[in-house]
Amino acid sequence: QMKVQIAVANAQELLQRMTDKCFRKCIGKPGGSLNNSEQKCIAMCMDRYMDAWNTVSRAYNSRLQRERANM
Amino acid sequence: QMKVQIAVANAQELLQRMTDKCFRKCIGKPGGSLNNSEQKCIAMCMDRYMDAWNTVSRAYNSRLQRERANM
Amino acid sequence: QMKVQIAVANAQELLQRMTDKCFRKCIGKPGGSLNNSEQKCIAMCMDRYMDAWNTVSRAYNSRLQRERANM
Amino acid sequence: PQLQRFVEVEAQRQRAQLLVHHMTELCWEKCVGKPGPRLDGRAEVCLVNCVERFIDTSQFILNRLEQSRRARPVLSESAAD
Amino acid sequence: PQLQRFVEVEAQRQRAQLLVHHMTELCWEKCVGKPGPRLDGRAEVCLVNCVERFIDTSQFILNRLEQSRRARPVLSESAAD
Amino acid sequence: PQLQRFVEVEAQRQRAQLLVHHMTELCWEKCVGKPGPRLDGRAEVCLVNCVERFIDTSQFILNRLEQSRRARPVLSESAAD
Repeated sequence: QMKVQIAVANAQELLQRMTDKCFRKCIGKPGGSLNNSEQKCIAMCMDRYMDAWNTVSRAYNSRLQRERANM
Repeated sequence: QMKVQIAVANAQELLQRMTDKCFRKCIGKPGGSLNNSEQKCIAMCMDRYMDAWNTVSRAYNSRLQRERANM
Repeated sequence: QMKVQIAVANAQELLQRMTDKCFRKCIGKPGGSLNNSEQKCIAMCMDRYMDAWNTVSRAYNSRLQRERANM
Repeated sequence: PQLQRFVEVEAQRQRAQLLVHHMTELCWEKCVGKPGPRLDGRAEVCLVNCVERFIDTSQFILNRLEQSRRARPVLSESAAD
Repeated sequence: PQLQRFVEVEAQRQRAQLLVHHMTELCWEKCVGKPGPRLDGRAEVCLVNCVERFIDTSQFILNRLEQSRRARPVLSESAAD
Repeated sequence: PQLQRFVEVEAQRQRAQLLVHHMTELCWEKCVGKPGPRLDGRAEVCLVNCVERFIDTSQFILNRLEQSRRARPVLSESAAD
């Protein structure tokens, strides 16, 4: 149950940071609605942010494993 | 009592963020004292920051209510 | 024991913030290794950051003492 | 159960307040330049739009994530083993 | 009561340390440009002034808030219902 | 003791995840400009190098601190009284 809580906390953390980054990147001056080009930008931004998160996770884990192998 | 603690935490959070924002905005190179124009700037900055906080709170609450009405 | 925990937390906080600041300052585009000039930059940056932390600590403590004396 | 309900409601309230603080900072940066003697109408409109668009963005991301998760699980594993 | 006092003192100490970390970051950005072989005198003076002005700002805001609160309550209600 | 071990492992895992989130933000800012239809190869390499160099930096700082601490204690006292 604690594991589930941590997984949820991790997903929420990712969501919050991603929302913040993509809002800053895609919404210049906030208008009366989320227009089409803003939506496209957010969609791309979140896909790239998750790519980046995956790449970083993999790089971090492979580094951890290399260091453990060297110990 | 828990409610009071949360209200205090909320006021402290507002204070901290406001102090940080207004210090960054109003004090360029920190001198030997808080001069007159810096004090005026901080006074205006804090009033505007609280205005902004109130506007954001109202906008958030009205959005919440609209969404609840739509459910 | 609680005091030790807090001292450790304090050192970790300093380390984390210092690592972040010096990485941002010294590594422009991350390359295939930490080159010599980057290492020199990090070494100077961490010394200066700790100087700054010490100066800020002293200034804060002397202010505290002045205020207590005035009460 | 009544105490638990109370704790949950208060936790939710606290998350909402942190969100309000976060949006205030973010929208203050986007909408308020040099603080003047009063918040002008343009900044006021910008702040309200900023809150609305931030929540829109948040919901847009959640919905899109939900759709792609239905197709294939994305946030399946934790970052560090 | 002695334990409680100890916990309070330690909590206060921890808040003070976080404030020192926060001011170090803020004043580092304001006062230290390219880190050199030593902290020059100008940066040192700037750091001390930065701490003093930050605390002044914080007290100025608190005092002004206290005055206006005496006239009319400002931080009366919580942000989210 | 088994529960304690479990709690420690989970706390460690959580710290690792926060570090991954932190590095994602930092390296995203350094390596990804305008988000395009896919992460190009250059950004991918930059992200991997960014993680490696960040950990290098962190270890470099820790080692150097350890050396100077052997000579003279640096982080001896707490910041506030």
